[in-house]
Amino acid sequence: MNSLTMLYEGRNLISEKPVVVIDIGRAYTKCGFAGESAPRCIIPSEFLCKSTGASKKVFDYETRDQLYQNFVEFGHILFFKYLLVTPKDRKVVIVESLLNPSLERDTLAQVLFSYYELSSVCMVPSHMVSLYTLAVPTALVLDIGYKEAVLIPVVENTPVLHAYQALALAGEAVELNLRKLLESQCKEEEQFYLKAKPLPNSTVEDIKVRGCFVTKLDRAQMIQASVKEPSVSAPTPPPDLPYPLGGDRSITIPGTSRELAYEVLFELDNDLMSIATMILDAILKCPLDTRVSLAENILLIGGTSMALGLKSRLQQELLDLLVTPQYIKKLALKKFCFHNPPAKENYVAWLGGAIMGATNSIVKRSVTREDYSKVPKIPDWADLSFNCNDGVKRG
Amino acid sequence: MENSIKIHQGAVVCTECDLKGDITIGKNTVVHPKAQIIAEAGPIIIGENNLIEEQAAIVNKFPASQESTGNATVMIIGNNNVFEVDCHSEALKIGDQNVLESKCLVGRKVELTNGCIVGAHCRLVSEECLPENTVIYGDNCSRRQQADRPPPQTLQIDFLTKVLPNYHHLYKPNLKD
Amino acid sequence: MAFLMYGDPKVKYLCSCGSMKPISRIYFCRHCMKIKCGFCVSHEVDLHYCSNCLENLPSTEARLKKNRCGYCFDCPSCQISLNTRAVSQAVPNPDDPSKMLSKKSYYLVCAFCRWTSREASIPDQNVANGGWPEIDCPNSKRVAELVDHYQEISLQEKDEEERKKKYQVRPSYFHYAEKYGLSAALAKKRMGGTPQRETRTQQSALVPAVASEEVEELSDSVFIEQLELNKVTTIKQRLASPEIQPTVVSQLYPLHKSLLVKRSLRCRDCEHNVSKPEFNPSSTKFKIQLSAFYHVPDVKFLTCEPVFIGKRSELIITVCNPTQHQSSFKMHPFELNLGAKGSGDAEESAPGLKLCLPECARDAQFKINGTIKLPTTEFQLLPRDDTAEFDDSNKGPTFNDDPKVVVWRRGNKIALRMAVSPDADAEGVLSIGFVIEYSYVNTMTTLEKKEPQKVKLKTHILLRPGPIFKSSQ
Amino acid sequence: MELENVYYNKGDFVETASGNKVCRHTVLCGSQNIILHGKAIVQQDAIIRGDLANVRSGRYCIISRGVVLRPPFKKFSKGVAFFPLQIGDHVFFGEGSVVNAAVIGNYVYIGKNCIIGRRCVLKDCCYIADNTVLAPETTVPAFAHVAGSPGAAVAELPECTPDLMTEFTKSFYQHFVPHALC
Repeated sequence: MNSLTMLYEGRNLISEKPVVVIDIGRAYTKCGFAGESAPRCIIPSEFLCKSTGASKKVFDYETRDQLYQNFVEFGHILFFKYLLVTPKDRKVVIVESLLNPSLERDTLAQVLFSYYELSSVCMVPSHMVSLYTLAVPTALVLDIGYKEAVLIPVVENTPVLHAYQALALAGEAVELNLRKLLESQCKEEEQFYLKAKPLPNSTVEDIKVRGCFVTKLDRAQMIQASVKEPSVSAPTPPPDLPYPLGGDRSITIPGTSRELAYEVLFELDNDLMSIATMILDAILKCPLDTRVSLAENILLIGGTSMALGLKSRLQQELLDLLVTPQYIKKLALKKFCFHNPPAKENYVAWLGGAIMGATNSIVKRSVTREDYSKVPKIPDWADLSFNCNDGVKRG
Repeated sequence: MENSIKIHQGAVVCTECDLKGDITIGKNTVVHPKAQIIAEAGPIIIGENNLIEEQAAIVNKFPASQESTGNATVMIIGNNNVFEVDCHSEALKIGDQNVLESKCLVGRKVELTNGCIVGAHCRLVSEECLPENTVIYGDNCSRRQQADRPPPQTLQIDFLTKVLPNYHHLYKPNLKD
Repeated sequence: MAFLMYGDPKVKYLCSCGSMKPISRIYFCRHCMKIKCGFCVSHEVDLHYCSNCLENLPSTEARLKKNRCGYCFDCPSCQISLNTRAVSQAVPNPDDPSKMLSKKSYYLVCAFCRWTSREASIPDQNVANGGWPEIDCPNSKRVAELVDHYQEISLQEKDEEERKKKYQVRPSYFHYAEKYGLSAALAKKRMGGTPQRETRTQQSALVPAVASEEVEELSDSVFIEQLELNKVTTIKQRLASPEIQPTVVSQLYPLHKSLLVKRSLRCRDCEHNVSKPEFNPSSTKFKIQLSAFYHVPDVKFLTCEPVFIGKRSELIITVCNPTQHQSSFKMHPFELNLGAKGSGDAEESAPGLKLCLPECARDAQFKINGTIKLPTTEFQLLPRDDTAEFDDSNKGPTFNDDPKVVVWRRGNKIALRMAVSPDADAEGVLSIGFVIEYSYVNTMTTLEKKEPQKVKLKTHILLRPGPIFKSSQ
Repeated sequence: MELENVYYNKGDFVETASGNKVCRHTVLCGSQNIILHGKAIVQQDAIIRGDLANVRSGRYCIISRGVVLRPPFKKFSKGVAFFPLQIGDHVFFGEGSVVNAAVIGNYVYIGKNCIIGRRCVLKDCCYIADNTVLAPETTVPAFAHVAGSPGAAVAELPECTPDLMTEFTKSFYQHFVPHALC
């Protein structure tokens, strides 16, 4: 904590109870206080289930009651283990995806108001609020999280909802792909072992994070070509990685698996969709006069976008796709520029919420407990354009 | 099996421990009561300044596949190693300045070089040679490389050498330098 | 042995919210005379303390220090407390360079994974506690600027709205001026802009972020160099310091230890505390603590014969009076509509209708799959007597108990024999229940009631004696 | 759950005037330095290293099979020493645990196969789950439930823990009885 931070953040602290900012992701939850430059914690969105003794994911539910329980249990962890504040009569900002099922947001609101007795809840859409970290009015926001990649262009602080793109191309898809690669590319006896005893998810995640990277476009193309035509030789794969599995044995992660794990995000599958086409397709759906500024204001958020080499690969892919028949006539773009928000990608949306939460505008945008007791509803995205318009207009 | 226990001058070996087979214990090594050193599949040679605590087991035994038929394999343990309470080691080669923490298990196919630490409760039975200064710790046997080796326990050994004879019967050293 | 802290899985009490809990985890609110549990009471942070040095911090200080201890650190590698280790070095004496002085210096070391502050290239310190260099959050300045910028905007908006409102409500500006006196500022405001606003606009000369075409290329070295797994941080290590998220082990930096809290618990119906800790974090005493363990008869499972369908088995339970007053109890059959009642509460509490609602029945989806033959008589229980341990005389009143029902009595405890039998279609674990009606002396004095009140209370208890076997072969 | 009787062979145990029941098949080194304050049970194969430094335990301490109580070692700038190991009342040590602590408070439960590192301080009312490894010099605060390797607090204990532990250790002592004569 340097003195400057203390000074700035101190101001917010002294004035009143700091606003709590929570972004519950599918894999990781970011939570902290408004006005601060980073969340207090980034923790797995899971809790220890008392009846089974195993850890349970927050979004692992069948009925609304179960989800309610999950949110209550997880809330205890957030408030009493990390934030260390009494939730009662506190304001909270919830950063959520626009595509969040209403069952989930309603249940969360119910837990926050009736169980935790918060004084007000402000639900902000993650894509919109991420722009608070940049102070620009227009950007193309692509959130590559765990379950899916969601893209929403924001033009003059208004989300262009009809241009949204969502694909299940995110962390989970990479892990599944990595699992498949390991089961087919490892040494034979290791393949046998992996099939008999599948690696726990945490191990696959660890291999992904520590051992894998997003390769360059030219190499990826060479590899693809070599698969189709045996005459083309594939580039020399990166070195293999010996990886100990506990103390019992170790496996060797083949270099090819390390290189190809993330390819699932870029491969044009049957629908010809990848995270790069998502961007171009979204731009195509936006008004002509906004296209250049969107292409020159790309903001990547979400944990998976932190993968080594992802940004540069995405840029290469975009430029490469521009000259394909699919886009060459439709898009007259020359360059793609990426933003560097003052945060790590995995908490950009949280930071947006934290900046917004430190201003007076949350008072206006929040639902108070009184409101909620009269109408037990949180405005849904039908009202969203209205919601957003007056909040951030002058950004 | 004939017992042949060779103890160098300066070693402190309590009689209340379990020694079987052909064992050589080096200078200034301390063996606490209730420690086990079993040389079943071949001799065990333990170097200098080692600390072997109660319930620690150092076992040179035949692999399960070749029940007592294989050739004798010598187990060699270097200097300044610490075997903490209730650890179990079958490693045939242990270098210097390693620490085997409480209740760890080190298999026969593991080789400890120098300065390695096998953490409490860790189970290491794969076939590998740990690089120098490896630390294995925690529930999942996480690994890291440390900058310094664990310091030798010379002072503790000196202290024990003075104190243990007051309370325990000791084997008489039978080897001079 | 987890039953010790988490209660016997075979005996559960029904909380007023519909949860089934072991007796150690429920509370008895003496004002509502109801059973409450951790789920249905309101939790409040009572005090912050450091789990390593056990110092407690006032809440304002805890807030300023971001809920972290100023002196204790966690290992960035394995997240447990770091220890301070001293080393003495010989340094030349400044007065007499021919002599050497011993100088102590300190560094942090993890006793578990052996990480040291030297690995982070942090110089050793001359004092044992504190003085460790702090790591700056690289973005805090920019974030502070952004916060200021948006705060400006929201204030401007607020001003504007208020102005609009004023104009709407009071078309005559002078009406306003009459009330407050027309000042230069207000006059200016009428002209179009407020003086504050002007200065504000100047202040918020925030440079919007500019996206860049240059992005970091993947280094070619990843294709050639052998990756050393031990040098790459794990995701847990990265997320432990959210603002830095180091990717290589050499960037790991000691983390100020997170504080812990002690909570006080409050009944949501009457707002009285059911638990409030003492100020000292290591104290095991409480200012207020109304564990049901001290108020509600403690039913324990003793033995049960194996349970077979179509057969009666003998079940023995013990009932213990934990209070300082003599008590009597009687057992009644389980009210079967209870499960329905639990979920009924949940529906009644449809979202938002009540601000503090009894929560949906949690584990109340239990099923009774057997019958229990309860004794019909009322039993007397002696008060708890802590001196009994030292008293071997074994005197005390005798009770005229039916030996078929009462197996034994010891002090304030009685063992009862009962017959249980599963339903014909039951499977899994036998689950039976009963209601215990007991007399309770409430020593709480209120304005109206000065004398201790003797009342009759009912508590639902669920027993799960064991698995059901199909036939008795 | 009421505890069931645990039977032992009368010949295997020595009962002292203060009610300590100590198995003959244990290793009590430096027994003059070991003080059990009454109603303690020391079961088979336990090792108490009184030779290294004093070991004192309070009333109703239950030391299960194969437990090692070992005063902790500390290196100073000038020399070395083993510290006394101090244990409070109503403490339970589960089978096979290795205890190198400096201080263990009252009402502490230590599960099976735990390792309590050198110079740990366990405050009153804490619960160490089976197979926990506490790193050296760890402090465990009151009412913490610690589990894992390295041991970390996973839950809080109920407020009535002192009474639960008292009841448990007393009841364990009462149910620890010799085999009926036969």
